[in-house]
Amino acid sequence: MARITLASHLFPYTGGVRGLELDVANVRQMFAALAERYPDLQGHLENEVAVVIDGEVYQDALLQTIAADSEVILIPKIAGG
Amino acid sequence: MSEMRYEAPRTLEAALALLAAGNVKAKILAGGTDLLIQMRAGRAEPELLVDVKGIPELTSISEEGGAYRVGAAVPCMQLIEHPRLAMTWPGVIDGVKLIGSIQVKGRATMGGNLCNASPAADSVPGLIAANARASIAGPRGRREVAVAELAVGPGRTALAPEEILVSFLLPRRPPRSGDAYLRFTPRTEMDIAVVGAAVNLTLDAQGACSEARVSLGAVAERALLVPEAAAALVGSRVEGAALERLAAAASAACRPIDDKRGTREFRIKVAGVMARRAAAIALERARRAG
Amino acid sequence: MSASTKYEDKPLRIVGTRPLRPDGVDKVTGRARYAADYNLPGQLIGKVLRSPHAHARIRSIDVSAALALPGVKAVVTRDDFPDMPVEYAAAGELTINYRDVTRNMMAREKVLYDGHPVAAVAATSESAARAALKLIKVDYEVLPHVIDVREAMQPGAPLLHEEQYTAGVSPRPGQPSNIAKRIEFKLGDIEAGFRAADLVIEREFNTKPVHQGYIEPQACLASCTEDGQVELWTSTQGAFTYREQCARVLQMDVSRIRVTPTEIGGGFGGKNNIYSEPLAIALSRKTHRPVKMVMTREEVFRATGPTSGANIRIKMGCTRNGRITAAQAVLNFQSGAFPGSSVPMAAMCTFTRYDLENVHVVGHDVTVNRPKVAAYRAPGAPISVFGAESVIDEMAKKLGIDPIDFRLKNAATQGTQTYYGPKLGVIGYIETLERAKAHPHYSAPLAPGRGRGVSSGFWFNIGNETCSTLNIGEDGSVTLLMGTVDVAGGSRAAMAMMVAEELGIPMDKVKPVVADPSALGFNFVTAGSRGTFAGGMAAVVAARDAVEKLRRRAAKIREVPLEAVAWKDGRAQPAEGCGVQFAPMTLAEIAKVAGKTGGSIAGHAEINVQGAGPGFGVHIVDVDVDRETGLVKILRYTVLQDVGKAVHPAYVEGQLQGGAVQGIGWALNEEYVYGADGVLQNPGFLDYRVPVASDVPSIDTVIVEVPNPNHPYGVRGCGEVPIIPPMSAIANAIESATGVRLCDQPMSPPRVLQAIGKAAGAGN
Amino acid sequence: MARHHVTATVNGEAVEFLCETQQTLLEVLRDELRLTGTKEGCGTGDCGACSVTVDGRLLCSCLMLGVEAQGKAIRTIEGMAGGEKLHPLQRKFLEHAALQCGVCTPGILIAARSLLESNPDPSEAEVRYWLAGNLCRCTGYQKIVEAVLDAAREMRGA
Repeated sequence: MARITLASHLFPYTGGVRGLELDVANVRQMFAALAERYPDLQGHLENEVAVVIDGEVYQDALLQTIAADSEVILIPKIAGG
Repeated sequence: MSEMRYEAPRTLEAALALLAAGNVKAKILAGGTDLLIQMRAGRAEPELLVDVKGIPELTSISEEGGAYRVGAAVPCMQLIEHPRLAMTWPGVIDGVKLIGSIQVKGRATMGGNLCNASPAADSVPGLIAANARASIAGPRGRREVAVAELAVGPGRTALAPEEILVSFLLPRRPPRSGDAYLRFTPRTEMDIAVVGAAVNLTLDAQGACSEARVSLGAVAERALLVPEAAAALVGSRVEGAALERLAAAASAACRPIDDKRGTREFRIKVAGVMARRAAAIALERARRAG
Repeated sequence: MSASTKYEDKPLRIVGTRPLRPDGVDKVTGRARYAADYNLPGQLIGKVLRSPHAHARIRSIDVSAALALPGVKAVVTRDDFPDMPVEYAAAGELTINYRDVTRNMMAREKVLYDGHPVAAVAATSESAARAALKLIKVDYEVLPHVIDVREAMQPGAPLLHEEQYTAGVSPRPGQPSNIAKRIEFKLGDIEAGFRAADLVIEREFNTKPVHQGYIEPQACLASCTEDGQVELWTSTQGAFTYREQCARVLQMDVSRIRVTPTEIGGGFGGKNNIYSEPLAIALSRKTHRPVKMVMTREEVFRATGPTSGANIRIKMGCTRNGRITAAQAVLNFQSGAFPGSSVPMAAMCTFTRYDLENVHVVGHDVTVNRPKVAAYRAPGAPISVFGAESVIDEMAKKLGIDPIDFRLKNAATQGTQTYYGPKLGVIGYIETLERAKAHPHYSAPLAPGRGRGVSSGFWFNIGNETCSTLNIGEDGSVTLLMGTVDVAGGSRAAMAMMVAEELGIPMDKVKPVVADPSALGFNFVTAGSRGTFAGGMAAVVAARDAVEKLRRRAAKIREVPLEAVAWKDGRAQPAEGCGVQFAPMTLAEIAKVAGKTGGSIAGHAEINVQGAGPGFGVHIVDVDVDRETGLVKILRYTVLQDVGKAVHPAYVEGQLQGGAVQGIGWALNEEYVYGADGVLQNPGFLDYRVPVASDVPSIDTVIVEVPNPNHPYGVRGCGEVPIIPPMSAIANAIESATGVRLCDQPMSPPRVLQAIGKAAGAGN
Repeated sequence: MARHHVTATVNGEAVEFLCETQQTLLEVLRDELRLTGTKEGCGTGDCGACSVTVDGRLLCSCLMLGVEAQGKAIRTIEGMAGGEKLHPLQRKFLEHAALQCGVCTPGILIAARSLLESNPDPSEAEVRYWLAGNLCRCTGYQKIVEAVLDAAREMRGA
């Protein structure tokens, strides 16, 4: 099970839940599992978050592998000027 | 859309005739650096432009027994480059140098600066402090007016619509005279004066101030002549307490507004500072002119 | 050929040198064509009617008189564009919402700011178009407006969006609010952190919106045929995102819009989003004539950009030894007329430079009656860092600790846990601080009355979707098609250099071309300092793909196994120790016979670049403060920054210098000034005071190179960090000179004079 | 609409054009003569991107009417390079990386040439003040100033 941590800006959509363990193989599966568990999160995943997997930041990488022992953190998506 | 006419008369008479011709909304075009912006923004919609740059009297500089007759449409860069004008009237040229960029000064004129009647016009306090007189031509002939009396309020002058500002007379200077103009702007260049101060003074043989004129810009609806500030200098050595009295009198004369360029409080305070600093420069110049 | 794009430390021929930029001669001779330089036969001129009100309901729009004017060919209003539902998409800064995009380009129910488009006309001349605007009758019901962010947050403030409920709070609020969103980041226990502190400092800061100030106003030319094919020439940082946005708001297929990104006259984040483009297309669709729309400078100020103004509160605690125990921030950011400010990024950047245990940052995204904000170079970070680095300076001074030492005591390094999520990878903050401390500027004597300040900044840098194609010409010269617009930093040069390095050929054999979106797969906007990092990554991947194909072709031609062919020094040659001999083939030799040996050769990259390396910068500034006028003069300025690797050091220096001077302008004089009527007072370069050449000294630069392990040449990106530290560095320098701390930007003469006066008064 | 018939020279070549009274010289250069190297950044004389010389005088072409150009000698960026050779200022701008987006560059080059024609050996401060009418938002001015000083050195033969 990968350990998923939500950045605090997402807590309101999970009823305050900050982290959980999920059995998912990639980012897309993780988004689906999260959205199923917390419907309010739905609109805030694909376009609003970047995903940190084992320390590396990924943006728009739905098929990026998540290993069984991965540490995953959801953070706001980053852009710039 | 009404059509805009353009005329470039070669004589003053022809220009006056165009202005006298009737009911058209006419504008005099000299450097155009204010007028073209106003036209573009729709704030000026003239039906006739009278370009006066082809009229010799408006575009020449001549010396008349120590005095200078300066055409109202001489571009600033030409005034700056004049070999003697800046030596005699450095304070007037200080102001001219601060009108916009080199590019703008390539076109802009003192006549336009005065007739546009911005309270912040940079060349006007220097002219007022110099006691310059403006020569005006109209349908009923010529008249001469002190520059201080020409600008009436923001965008308004004492010129009649059919009159043309022809030239400025910068009087002959007594020995030991110096003048200076300083302005405050947040940037070094390319700004409109938040406050401007011109000081023109003459020293007696002992180095005391025998005559002075002080003018402030951007602190009222028009550039002000401030006799109280000048009085603070006369009889003094333009030092210490006299400079403080000058600063206080300058600040006291201000009646500015709060706007995007500066607050009322700031303008009042800094007007005194600018007057004091301009006086110090004028003093230095007067001593050198010894 | 390694498939890895990880950093390799290897000898370099071209990367790191200073060749001339490929776009240079065009730019010094006037040939370079910017958007307003394009013209088509029969083109019409388009002009926009803009709201004179800050906030009003549109009761009706009557365009009949305008349409009747000779020369006027078409008018468009809200009725010509479909309404769009809430739908999010990525754009330069944050996600955009198409419901808002379609309302920002043309007001629907209400106008929400002075300058908001209400109608657009196309006419045969500029004067006819202007005259037509005056004939459009708009019936407005003027509504109360709100400009200030704190006022907008109050209950009972005029509401911009009646259906906007603050997101990010639970339970969902019962009342609508101008606060569009609340975000929060937490690490550790903030209260415990303050309890552990020997010194706690709390201060409030206010900043005004500032504009990107690119010298080229937005301009575009659109041509739509009778069968709905569109060509669009426009000044943009992202031809693909412009195409996508235009297609969405006009309900067209992206493939039917061909966008040519013209030479761009500056963007800095301000050209990430569409403004007039869909209006020009709609007008051309009505008239089937090309329509050219060029904004005036006044329109640029009233209706594009700027970045947020903000009200922020920073509270920090540290031990007497200078170790930070707690860092707290509340950031209230104006987003303009529609939600979506840079507050999330500002929140993440506020304290990320430091290794902290206890952090709490709350941000609010607040709608006000101003133009919708756009990204501006490290969006948001300069604002929150102004506060944080000012408080850090104050802590260091109170404790008598050197400000660089104070930062070193707390500096983030590899493995530091950030409060927004990831642990930091290989970074060069400590190296940069140490270089700053050792710099002669830092120890130079300072004349009495003058002040010195330091500050530092962090920016993430980004990768994202990037595609590139490398075509090998029949003579062996190479064309690189890049989809990341060269926003002027010199990325065409940098990419040509990396490609030449990869292929082993001279740089002048590589011609970089910014391609239109029909030539390549999707490219995200050039933003987030991604041009040379991500675009460069795609160029390298495409070059390596081409090399692989060149090897295969050489093996085929020479009839040797693929493994026997190595690519070295621009040639296919026998691999070391492979035991096979053959005559080497240069790239040109392969190219010459390519057509007859299987077809021409091209390399491709269609990737989503990950692995951006954060950048850190440290600035040192000396100032003189005129105590009688409040005028601050910048005497000396030094920028030090870890850029990973400077592909072209001169262009990196240009980024560091340009960013610093924009930051100086922001610090000292730039601001949007609104009247009580909600109308912008200074929409021009005369009264919106960007620095001129005589306002600034030489900007000294020190390039620090701690390679990004995730880029083949170690590139991090460098464009954004340099605008972050100036505001706080200058505030710290003013404090050092006068003992007075400025917490309001701009630190313009009236403010500085007032602060000095107040301090003197308090001292009496 | 009655239009003015104007004859002038641009970069030494005789030109004639028709213009309305309110058309600026900048509009004439760009829209009538298709010389788009001269740029509009503000239209109010505040940015210098439209700098040209008229009878040797540096000015903003947005602040002069086309009709005023009658009989005048206008020089624009298109005439700066002589035949195959770049002007030393153009070359130094390339060598010093003194340009980024390049939209201010034509105006700055014209202004810098005008400076060196009147003052072949300017100080750094003189360069900065002379160029104060030309805004550049990309470079922070430093490399521009360096390039102008270096070009001046070369042109003096120093």
